[in-house]
Amino acid sequence: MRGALLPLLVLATSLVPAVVIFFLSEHAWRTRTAINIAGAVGKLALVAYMLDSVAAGAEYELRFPLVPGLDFLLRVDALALLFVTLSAALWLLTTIYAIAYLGEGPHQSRFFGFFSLCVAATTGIALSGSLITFFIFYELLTLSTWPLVVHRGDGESFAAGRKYLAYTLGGSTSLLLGIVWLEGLVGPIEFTRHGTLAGLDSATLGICFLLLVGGLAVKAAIVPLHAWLPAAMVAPAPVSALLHAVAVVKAGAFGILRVVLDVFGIGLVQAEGLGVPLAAMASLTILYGSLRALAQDDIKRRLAFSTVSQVSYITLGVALAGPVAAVGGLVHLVHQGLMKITLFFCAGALAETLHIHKVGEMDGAGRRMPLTMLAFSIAALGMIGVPPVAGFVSKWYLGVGGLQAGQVWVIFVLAGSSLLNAAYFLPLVYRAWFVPPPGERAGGWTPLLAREGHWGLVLPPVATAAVALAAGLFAAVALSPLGWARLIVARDYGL
Amino acid sequence: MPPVAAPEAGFPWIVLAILLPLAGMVAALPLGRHARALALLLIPAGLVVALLLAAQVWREGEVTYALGGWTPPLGIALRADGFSAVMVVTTAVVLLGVALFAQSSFRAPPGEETRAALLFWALLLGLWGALNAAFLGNDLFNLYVALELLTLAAVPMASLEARAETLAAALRYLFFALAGSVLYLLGAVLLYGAYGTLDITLLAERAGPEPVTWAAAALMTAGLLAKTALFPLHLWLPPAHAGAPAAASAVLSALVVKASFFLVLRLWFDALPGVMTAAAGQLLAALGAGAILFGSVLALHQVRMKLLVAYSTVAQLGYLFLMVPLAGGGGAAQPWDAGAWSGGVLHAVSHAFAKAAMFLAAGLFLRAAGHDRIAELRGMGAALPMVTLAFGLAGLSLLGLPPSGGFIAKWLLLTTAMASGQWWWALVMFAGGLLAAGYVFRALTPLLARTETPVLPGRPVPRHQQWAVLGLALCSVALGVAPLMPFALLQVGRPEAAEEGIG
Amino acid sequence: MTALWLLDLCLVAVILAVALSAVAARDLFAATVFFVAYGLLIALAWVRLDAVDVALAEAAIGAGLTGVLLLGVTARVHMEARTPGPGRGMRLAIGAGCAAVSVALAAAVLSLPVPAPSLVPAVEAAIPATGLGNPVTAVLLAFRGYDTLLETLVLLLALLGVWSLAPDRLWGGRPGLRHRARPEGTLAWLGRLLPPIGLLVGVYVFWIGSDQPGGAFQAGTILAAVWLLAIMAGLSDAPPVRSLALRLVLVAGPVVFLGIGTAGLFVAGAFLGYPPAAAKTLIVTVEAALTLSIAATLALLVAGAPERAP
Amino acid sequence: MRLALDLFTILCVSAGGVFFLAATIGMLRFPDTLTRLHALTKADNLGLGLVVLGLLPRMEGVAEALKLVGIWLLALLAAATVAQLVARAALRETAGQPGGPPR
Amino acid sequence: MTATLYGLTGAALVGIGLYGLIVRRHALRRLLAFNLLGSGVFLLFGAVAERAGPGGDPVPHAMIITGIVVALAATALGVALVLHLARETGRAEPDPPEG
Amino acid sequence: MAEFLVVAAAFVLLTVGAGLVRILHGPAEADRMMAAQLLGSGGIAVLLLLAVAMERPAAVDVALVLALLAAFAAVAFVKGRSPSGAGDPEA
Repeated sequence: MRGALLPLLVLATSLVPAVVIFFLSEHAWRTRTAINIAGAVGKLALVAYMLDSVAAGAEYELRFPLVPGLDFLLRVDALALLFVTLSAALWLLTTIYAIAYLGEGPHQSRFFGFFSLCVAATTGIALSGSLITFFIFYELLTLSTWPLVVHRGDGESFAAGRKYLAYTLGGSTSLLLGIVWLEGLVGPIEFTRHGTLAGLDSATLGICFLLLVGGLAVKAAIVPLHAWLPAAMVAPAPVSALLHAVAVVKAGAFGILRVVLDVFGIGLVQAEGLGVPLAAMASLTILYGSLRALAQDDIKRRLAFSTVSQVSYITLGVALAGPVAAVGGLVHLVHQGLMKITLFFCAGALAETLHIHKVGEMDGAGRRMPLTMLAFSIAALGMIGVPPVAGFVSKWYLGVGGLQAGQVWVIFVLAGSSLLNAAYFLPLVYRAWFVPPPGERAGGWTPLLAREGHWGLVLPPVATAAVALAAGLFAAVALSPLGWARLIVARDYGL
Repeated sequence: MPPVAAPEAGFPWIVLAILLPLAGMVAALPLGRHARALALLLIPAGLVVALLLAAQVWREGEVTYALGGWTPPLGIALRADGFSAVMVVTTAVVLLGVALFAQSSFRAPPGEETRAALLFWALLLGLWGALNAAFLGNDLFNLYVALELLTLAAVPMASLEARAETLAAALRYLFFALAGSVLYLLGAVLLYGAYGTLDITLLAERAGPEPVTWAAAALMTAGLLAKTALFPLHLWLPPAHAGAPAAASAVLSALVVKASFFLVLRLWFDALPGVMTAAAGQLLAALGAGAILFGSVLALHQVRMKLLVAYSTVAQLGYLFLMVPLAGGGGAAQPWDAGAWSGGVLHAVSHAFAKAAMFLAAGLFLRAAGHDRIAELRGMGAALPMVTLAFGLAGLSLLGLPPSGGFIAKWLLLTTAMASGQWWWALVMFAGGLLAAGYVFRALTPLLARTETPVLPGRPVPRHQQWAVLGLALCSVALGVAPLMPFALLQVGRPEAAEEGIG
Repeated sequence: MTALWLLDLCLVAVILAVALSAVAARDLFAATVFFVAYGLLIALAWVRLDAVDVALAEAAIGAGLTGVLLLGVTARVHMEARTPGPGRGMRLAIGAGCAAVSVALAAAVLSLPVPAPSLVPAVEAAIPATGLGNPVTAVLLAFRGYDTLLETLVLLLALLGVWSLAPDRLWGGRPGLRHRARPEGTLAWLGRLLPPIGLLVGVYVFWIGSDQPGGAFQAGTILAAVWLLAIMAGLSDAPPVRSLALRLVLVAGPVVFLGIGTAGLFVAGAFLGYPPAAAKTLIVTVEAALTLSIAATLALLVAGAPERAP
Repeated sequence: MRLALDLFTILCVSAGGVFFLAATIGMLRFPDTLTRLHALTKADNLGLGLVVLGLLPRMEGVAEALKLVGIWLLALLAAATVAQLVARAALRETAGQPGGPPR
Repeated sequence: MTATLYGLTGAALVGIGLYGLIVRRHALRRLLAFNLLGSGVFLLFGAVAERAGPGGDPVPHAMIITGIVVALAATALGVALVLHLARETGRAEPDPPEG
Repeated sequence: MAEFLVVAAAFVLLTVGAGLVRILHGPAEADRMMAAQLLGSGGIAVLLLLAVAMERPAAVDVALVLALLAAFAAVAFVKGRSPSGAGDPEA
């Protein structure tokens, strides 16, 4: 337990920019950008520093009593670092993207302030060492996301915002009730391996599990608690990226991971038979989300339902309660983030540069914006599970894990969802590359990059797509997402 | 029995805490147009005194002081325990914020004396003295006088604008307050008849569970509840608090209702610890629950911002009474009592900051827009970002969401509710939190709406007023980040019914 | 003595009848007059309860100030209530509830312990240190002086509250309307005759207060009443609210009280303490200042908010 | 001597009581406001005077006795002025009403 | 004996005053009722003091005087409020008109 | 003797108390006012009788105050009945 300040520092790299930005004038564009980028880079550097030592088995911990029985606890373990690394990296790219995307729009200080606050909350969620600390940041995330969802300030945004709040606050209530109940029985609950709840009776355990996971499932968009997510698509593209890849949905999934792995412990979940119903719900969500995605004409809505479906792979992984499946779930946390953010970046760029919003308008997009569409295609193929993109790795581990856990039906779920994934992603890719753009007969050859939009809209998706590809190609490397996920699971199972 | 002046160790900060504001009020009248300057001088000084008193309590434990050297039961004693110290400090901090806010709105033109400018500051000082007298008194009759002092300072504050509807509201407030203090006095009379003293410490030794004591406790509680505006005696509060000038509303809603709440706890936990029955505790909490649900639903339906904030006070006051059965009222000491006790008090404190900030913010919106109809405040968020932020932060505390004082308070109350097996109160708190989210966001939504043309405030809003609002809101949030010190201070002299600690 | 018992029964019966009438009378004016009569009867009750100090205060307030206050206002607020009160059934229910409260209180009264706990021995033991002969004054000014201090501030705050109702443009002006009466008329004659007598009685009540029933509050009330009479008779006018002299008179009592109280901190070792040697002198000084302030405050409270420009 | 004084007191006080009774009866039975006023102010002051007279010998000193007389004088003064003023008010109030003076 | 009688009277007055305070709508009537209620409380207190023996307990007496003066101050404020309310609105009741 | 005085006091009290019925009946406001005035004189008499009977000389002071202020309520009343509320009641 060394470097107690390090977790705080990681938190501060986004919290301090958030506070400072709030008080910046609307026109302080340069300062704002500098602070944003500096914070993001600083966080990445700190994370990189910690990766090495945590891999070697070290943990960082910061404990700060608020009132008796309520400690504020930050702890950096391998799982925390997995999530922090993902969000830190994606934050940097999203920031770059957002600066380009928003351009000269209004209320930028407010936007970036809450944006940084969201990331701070996500970091806090990742680093939380106890249920209550987790809850504190989880709520902070809810609240700091709302102004972003309603950023456009029109009626539709507020309707979406209302929906978002109604769902998430309902979820928090359930979560808090579960926490209060459990802590009333066993005292403060910290995320230590193999759970602490062994002494409780089955009924209480079941209800508390339902309350906790039910509360988290709202953010994780598990059916039937998912409806806020497609509605929130009215928000600007960087916010969508944040919601779907960096922060919100991930926070829910991560919370479920923590509850299953570190509060109850996989052993207890298995013994009490709590995993199978959860896995079933997750599977249902996977299929339902895919089916709904198929029916969407709006690209962003299609991506949104795709998220509903894809995030539940994570839940499915841990719910199956076997080590291999858990690796699949954990690694998908990262992989889904990388691929989905790529897709949203691209969708935003398409909308911004070519004003493409509908599936039908994709014709020839690949010729007009080749780099963007290349990134899009890689991510989409990854989502489908085509090797060697990262998505394949996740699905492979999930499938093997399902078999190992004796749940053969998982294979069918995976296969079915992959087919559906293909059904709703391939037409997009096909139209982009193989259908000529409407009415573009004349016009000579223009340089490749000049056809793309602002570089800030191109670089991030290309980068994430590259990383997604790399994560699949170099999955065997120790510090790859897969390697890291195996490390976590190995430690969790004491292997 | 000649004066048994047992000079207390250390300087009598406890006396000064009451004396300073009251002397200021007296001096304000002949000073006339300099009353504002006097108040602005005294309020920071009073904060220092309050902090010194708190430090004294922290170091030396409970502070008592026999006035005139006449010890109870013949004389009157002042007593400061952790709870009083926390309330005295809270009062001073809130007043500092309010004074900062009001120093430009209640300011006479040079060389002239105006009604509002003189009376606001004089009443504010009087109110402050009355609050401190109520927090520090240890004699039930003296507390009656302090309550009347409070009423007579608060009622004119509510009607300072002297419009027809504020006059009616103030009159209604006066009736409730007067009826409340008379009932309180009636109870005190019975106690004197039964035990020959009104000193709280002596009463605790003498009073036993007998019919007379129950009758007295019931009457006093009913009177105090009318003053606290606990459901269903809340009818006077919303019009009175919403009709006052912003600075006055802030003080009324944040502090004045807390004084009678404070006395309810003093009565049950300090004066008559052995008298309360479990059923009485549950009844109080049930009224609190009614207030939470009813007040929140009414707040949801308000069209005007200030009324919304006022109804939210009705709701938030309900939480305070949930602590009574949780903190061991009506039962033997339990390990969780300390948590509930602190939770309730922290709620009172954080609500004081949050509500003051909200009323001041609502006042600024009113000033900038010329009205406070929520639906028509569109775009105000862009015009007054700092105020909107403050409103949001204060709302955070009302919702009981982290990181805020409201969260810590609610957390303590929730865990104790579960630990004591009274899970139904936890459910009420959850429902209250959701309803609060409903009305807070209903107020925030139009503020953040984007308008075609940027909204410009009809009247400029001074920077220092915005800072005052934000400062108060931040206090309420800061309580969620660093509640340990107030928590520990609260344990000094905590009544026995709520002894032992959790965790 | 059974005769006294008879008298008590008569008095109680009349008091209850008058109180009931004051609540039940249809006519607002009748109710007010009943209330004035009630105040007088209660003063009798105080004598019967061996509380002559209280009887004096009640007589001065009930017969003097409340009458002026309420009868004056009934003329200006003559409209009837427009909202209907609760219906018959509701009234019955409320009545039953109130009766229940009374019965419970009666039971509580009957169950009070015998012998009654009291502070009489404590007061007797402590009173020599004050040099006073009237225990009530000793309680008011010494043992529970803090209550009294707060009470004078209550009066002051109430006055500020009344003043706060003045329209802004009339701030600083004189309270109430200018009273007129023909100089040779009965009223003016009364106004010239009574105040000197009232002043005399007031000073007398103040002076005997340290040893016999009487004191600052009673004296102050009497003085306030005669001042009001002089105002009503058109012989003097209420001073303008902005007058510094008036304000100094208003705060004189609290200031002297606070000053001597604070001095006690250094001389007697406690706030509001008196060194035994000088106790009586100091108390009488405080009382004198209080009498003056109370008189001015009460009179202006009744006179109302400024209504005439300064 | 003592018996005579007692007798004097009893006599005077009883007479006073009778006058109070008379005043009340007048108050309740007389037909209109002005005659009622008439009955009242005369009878009750006489009653009070007789009571004072009856109590005079029981006073401890001259000062006390003077105080008693003073009280009676004050009451007389009040009654006289009140009668005047109230009569005028009654006149104004009942003017034009049936049974009252012409307007 | 006397003490008990007046104590009971005080109790009855409290009930009467309370009834008037709740049932009456006119603000002045309410103020009257409040004063009746208050004086019932004081009478009760006086009865308590009387039980202490001949001369009574001076401490309650002092408190009653304080209470009476406080009630007068509050009544004066109430009257002033009623007066201004009536002048502003032509109504003498604080409750909002029904319907 | 004391017994007699107390009985007399009770008699006077009952008598003037009965007169209060006039407040209820009116009809003129002046009538109501007069009934209160009657109670004033009666009350003074009762106080004096009691002061002697109970041997409480201080009660005489109460009577003194009552006598001094006896006219006040009536003055306020007639003042209120003057046209402006503050004018000459004898006009």
